[in-house]
Amino acid sequence: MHELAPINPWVALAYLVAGICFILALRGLSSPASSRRGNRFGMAGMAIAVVTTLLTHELANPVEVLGAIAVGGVIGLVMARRIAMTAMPQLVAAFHSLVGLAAVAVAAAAYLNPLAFGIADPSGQIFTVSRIEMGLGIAIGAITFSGSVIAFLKLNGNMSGAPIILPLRHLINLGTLAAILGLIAYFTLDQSPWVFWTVTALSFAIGFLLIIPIGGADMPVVVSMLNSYSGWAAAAMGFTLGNTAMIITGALVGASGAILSYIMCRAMNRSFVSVIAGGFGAETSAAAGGAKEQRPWKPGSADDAAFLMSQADTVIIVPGYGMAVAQAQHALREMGDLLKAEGVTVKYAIHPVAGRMPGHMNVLLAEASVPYDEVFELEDINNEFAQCDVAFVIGANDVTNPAAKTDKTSPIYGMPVLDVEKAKTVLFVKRSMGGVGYAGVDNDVFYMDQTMMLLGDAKKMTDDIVKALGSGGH
Amino acid sequence: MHELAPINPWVALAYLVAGICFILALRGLSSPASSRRGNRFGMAGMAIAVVTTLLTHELANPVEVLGAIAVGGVIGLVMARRIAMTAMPQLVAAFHSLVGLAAVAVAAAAYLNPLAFGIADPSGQIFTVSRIEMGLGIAIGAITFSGSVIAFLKLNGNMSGAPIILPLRHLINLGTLAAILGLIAYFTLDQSPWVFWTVTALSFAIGFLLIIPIGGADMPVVVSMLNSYSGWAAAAMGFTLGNTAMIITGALVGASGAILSYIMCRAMNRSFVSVIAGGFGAETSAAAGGAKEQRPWKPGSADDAAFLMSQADTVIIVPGYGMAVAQAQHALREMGDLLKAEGVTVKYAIHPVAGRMPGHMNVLLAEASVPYDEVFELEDINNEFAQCDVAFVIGANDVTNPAAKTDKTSPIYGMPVLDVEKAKTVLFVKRSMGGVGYAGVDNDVFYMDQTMMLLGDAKKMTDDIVKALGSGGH
Amino acid sequence: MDFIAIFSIFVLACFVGYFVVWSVTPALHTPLMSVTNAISSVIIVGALIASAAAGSPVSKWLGLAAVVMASVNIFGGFAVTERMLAMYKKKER
Amino acid sequence: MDFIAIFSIFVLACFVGYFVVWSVTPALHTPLMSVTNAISSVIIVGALIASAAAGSPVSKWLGLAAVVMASVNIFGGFAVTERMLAMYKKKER
Ligand SMILES: NC(=O)c1ccc[n+]([C@@H]2O[C@H](COP(=O)([O-])OP(=O)(O)OC[C@H]3O[C@@H](n4cnc5c(N)ncnc54)[C@H](OP(=O)(O)O)[C@@H]3O)[C@@H](O)[C@H]2O)c1
Ligand SMILES: NC(=O)c1ccc[n+]([C@@H]2O[C@H](COP(=O)([O-])OP(=O)(O)OC[C@H]3O[C@@H](n4cnc5c(N)ncnc54)[C@H](OP(=O)(O)O)[C@@H]3O)[C@@H](O)[C@H]2O)c1
Repeated sequence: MHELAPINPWVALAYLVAGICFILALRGLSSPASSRRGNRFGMAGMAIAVVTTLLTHELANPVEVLGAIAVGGVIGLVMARRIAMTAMPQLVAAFHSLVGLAAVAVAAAAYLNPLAFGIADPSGQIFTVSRIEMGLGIAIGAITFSGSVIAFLKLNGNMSGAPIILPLRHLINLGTLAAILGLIAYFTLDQSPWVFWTVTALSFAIGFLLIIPIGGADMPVVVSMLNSYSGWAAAAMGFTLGNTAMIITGALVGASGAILSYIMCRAMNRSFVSVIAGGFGAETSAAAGGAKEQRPWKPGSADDAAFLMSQADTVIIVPGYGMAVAQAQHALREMGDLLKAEGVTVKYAIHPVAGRMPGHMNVLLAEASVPYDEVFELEDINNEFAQCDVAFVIGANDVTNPAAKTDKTSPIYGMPVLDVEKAKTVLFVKRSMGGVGYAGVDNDVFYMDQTMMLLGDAKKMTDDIVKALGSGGH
Repeated sequence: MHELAPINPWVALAYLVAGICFILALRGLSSPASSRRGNRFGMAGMAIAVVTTLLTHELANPVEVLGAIAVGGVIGLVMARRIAMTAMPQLVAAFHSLVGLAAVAVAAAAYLNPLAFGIADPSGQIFTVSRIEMGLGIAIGAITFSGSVIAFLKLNGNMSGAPIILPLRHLINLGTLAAILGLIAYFTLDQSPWVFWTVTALSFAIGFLLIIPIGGADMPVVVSMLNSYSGWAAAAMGFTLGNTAMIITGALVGASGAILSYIMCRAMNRSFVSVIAGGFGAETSAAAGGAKEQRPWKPGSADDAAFLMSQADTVIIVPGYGMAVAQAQHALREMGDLLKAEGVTVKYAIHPVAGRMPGHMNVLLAEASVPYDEVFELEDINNEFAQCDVAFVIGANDVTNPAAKTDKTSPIYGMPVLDVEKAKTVLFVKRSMGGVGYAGVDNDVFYMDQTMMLLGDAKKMTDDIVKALGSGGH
Repeated sequence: MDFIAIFSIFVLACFVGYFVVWSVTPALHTPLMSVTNAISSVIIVGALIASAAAGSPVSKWLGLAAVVMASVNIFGGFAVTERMLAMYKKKER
Repeated sequence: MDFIAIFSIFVLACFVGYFVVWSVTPALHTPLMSVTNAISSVIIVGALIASAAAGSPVSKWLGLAAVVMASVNIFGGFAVTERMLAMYKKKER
């Protein structure tokens, strides 16, 4: 085991401080009140890390480096300003692909010029530990890149969300993975270029292969998993450079992605392995469209809904993926304001995996200026449905499906759900009686006596309800 | 800044594993179900640390060393077996004094034989960093020792709990502290024995001086603070030895003590500084005994209490310091069992600082085999008092005092309290109408219409109620 | 720093990551994703080292490309997080 | 390990300590006090080094005394914690 070149302690201290800033950045997210301060800590940490690096390495050409930062910065700021909140899943996937590619570029640069990174002896022989770290770094980076590109294309609709299933894919994938690990092991003995570049190429390939068979709806879990990977890639580079900031960041990001994946899988009651094995979403259309749809159900209009809700004491609004698709959050807020003006108590109930991304509904409601103290999590509001007059379900389906509580054969059995069926009246906004949600299962609540189906686009329906409420025509 | 001698990586790894075991030990305490596994992790970690040290240092005389471990182990085991649960605060204080003294002995040994610790150059000049660490280690250790001895004597009743207030004490203390810090700084320039031993002597003295003016009732905060100190002393030695296990432990113990002190101070609504400044408990007797005691109150007997409770649907039991003093927990459990046998719902409500130690009531109830799922924390049960028939308050006072909610001039204003006054009937077990609790303030609940005072020793009164319930004479 | 020190730091950082992420409120999970994205661009440190170094021009250009990509993430990630967080408001009264 | 590495480990350990202690349920705060007491006796490592070393007899005896004291804590602390924890039981049904 080699000793790395002793590092100037002040520099190491600066990187440690940067790492602590990143910890505080995530810590700040424990409540909305402290979150912005947290984000500032994150920025400060990044500034410390960058400035420390710039000051301690003689820049061959400062203009180029600062120019590169400026170019990237402008692109990033423009993207951040332009992006619609509903497109956040795509944006995150796109950003991850860049982190992955950057990691690949850095690992390749380190391979080509190891002396600049202090990871080789003067003859250019790279240290054994560094070879492993570098190999892992480039492999994880490449997988992150190509996986995120596919995730982006599927989420953005540039590529069909349907899982693309190759024959023998598990065999091919396992073989490729084994080849990558084998070559990284061999790389410790032989640092020839062909080993390094083969690892890189295979890793790009496995990223594509792994993600292509996963259905579009499962992409959020994948994005989170890739987020985790990008963290481990940063940590691997941190080991190479003996850099505390990178190691701490890697561990934070790695943990964050892993925990979010876990939360999503648990709330969907699916195992992580089954998500990654792929194929989900292929059978769904078959599962839907059954005998059940023949059962009677009660249609309703925007006027009916406006009347019912304005007469209610308490209305609980349950938003879901459909609200995001239709961008109905602003109209919804308006509806809530009008109801509150008539003395109705309005609350929002958020299921942990409503939408397609953790916290998806919260950020959209926040965008529409719904105060966060009117927005409740499942555990905090679930026993209030029994007392409420109207549950207004908009674009949500799976997260309200009582089959999860009763039907052991249901694919969502065991996932916690919002008990909307206990409300005196349930209003359900969706476009059709078919075309059910993510899990592709029908929902008994549609056919209950106290349920009124408001068929139509979520945005349009809400606008109509707002009009009906505003005209006071009830 | 010197480089420490490079450590065998496997040894360093073993110490890291020991440190991780300690983290898992505390993590296990997040629920009673996992707590015993946690404690096993703690034991494993300690075994790893000890065995690693024994294997990597040639023992001059193994018999002596193993004998010393055996002697200490037997004493420890006997103490652990014999001690009454109500004497835990004293035991913890006694144990802390030993940790402090051990730290002093180790620091002194390191000073006398620095080469054995690898902290000096061959000429015997101790490294500068090590001098600071060693100075801090011996100072913190000595303060921990002498402070804990006083805390033990006060808690164990070998010394009056009354604060002993010296004139000019703040001046003397600050002067001594400044002298200690100044001498540690000077120690980096001159490693003569007089500097080292003067630091030691002054630190022993300041430990006594700091704790003597603090009243017996405030001792728990002090014990917790000294716990924190013993952690920092271990961490300082960890720096000296470059030992991860000691550093991790130091940080864990340091954080634990600090957080527990914080929790206690917050729940008492007092600042940490005011506790440490001392003098609390001197004025209390004056504050008590006022005009209020003249107000009418309703006395009751064990039979009355038995009758009332056996007729109730729900009884909430609120234990406090008096239950611990009287060792009434077993009788209380029996009473609860008899009531449950008659179909009464029995729950226990625990205030975070009921008793004289964090978690004091929980451990006593657990000792009496009360299942932990019948024991509720303040936030979880406080809104149930309004629906309950009888609140049975036994040896508690401050934690039920509604003045904390309403009376801005009360010394306990702002501390969260249990809303016993909302119960249909309140039964209050204590020995006298005077002799109020820790904070020395009277309690309006004594004089309310629905309150019945059961004056007498908690154990005796509960036994009588048990008899009355058992005889069915109601 | 020797390997075992770095490894110890890594292990402890994993514990910190585990605890700190569980302490994030579910309502802020979307900003969590974007801010972790931003901070994972600390890989820019490696990119800067590569772009600063003389010697291998390929390595330098790879470094510069990585600097651009990481900067997109840093500025984009923090800015979009800031934009999101600014939207979370308490009831005004 | 150099000083800065140790310092980094210490800082991260403080974060871990902060989080892990807050995650302890209040019902177990008394066992928390006794178990932290037990683990703080890891100072026995220093005591063993002192008692093992040849050279200074005073130092050796100080070390042996410290070994005795730390052992009291270790065995006593873990045993009393175990005794307490064994008392925490769920309702039997
Ligand atoms: N949040 C996450 O992190 C995450 C991650 C991965 C997976 N998931 C999964 O996603 C699901 C989320 O549940 P969910 O209840 O929010 O959604 P869902 O079950 O997918 O249901 C969405 C509903 O919205 C309706 N809809 C779609 N577009 C609409 C429009 N423009 N106007 C009106 N309605 C529209 C759909 O019916 P029509 O087609 O008839 O309109 C559908 O019933 C869960 O199964 C969860 O496990 C979530
Ligand atoms: N738990 C902690 O960590 C901690 C730490 C530091 C300080 N404290 C403080 O301690 C107080 C704890 O509140 P608390 O309500 O538990 O106790 P308390 O307010 O001190 O009251 C104890 C009551 O028990 C009665 N009592 C004493 N011996 C008795 C016996 N043998 N039989 C029956 N009754 C007896 C006393 O009245 P008689 O004399 O009339 O019998 C007194 O009213 C709080 O003020 C808290 O801030 C707690």
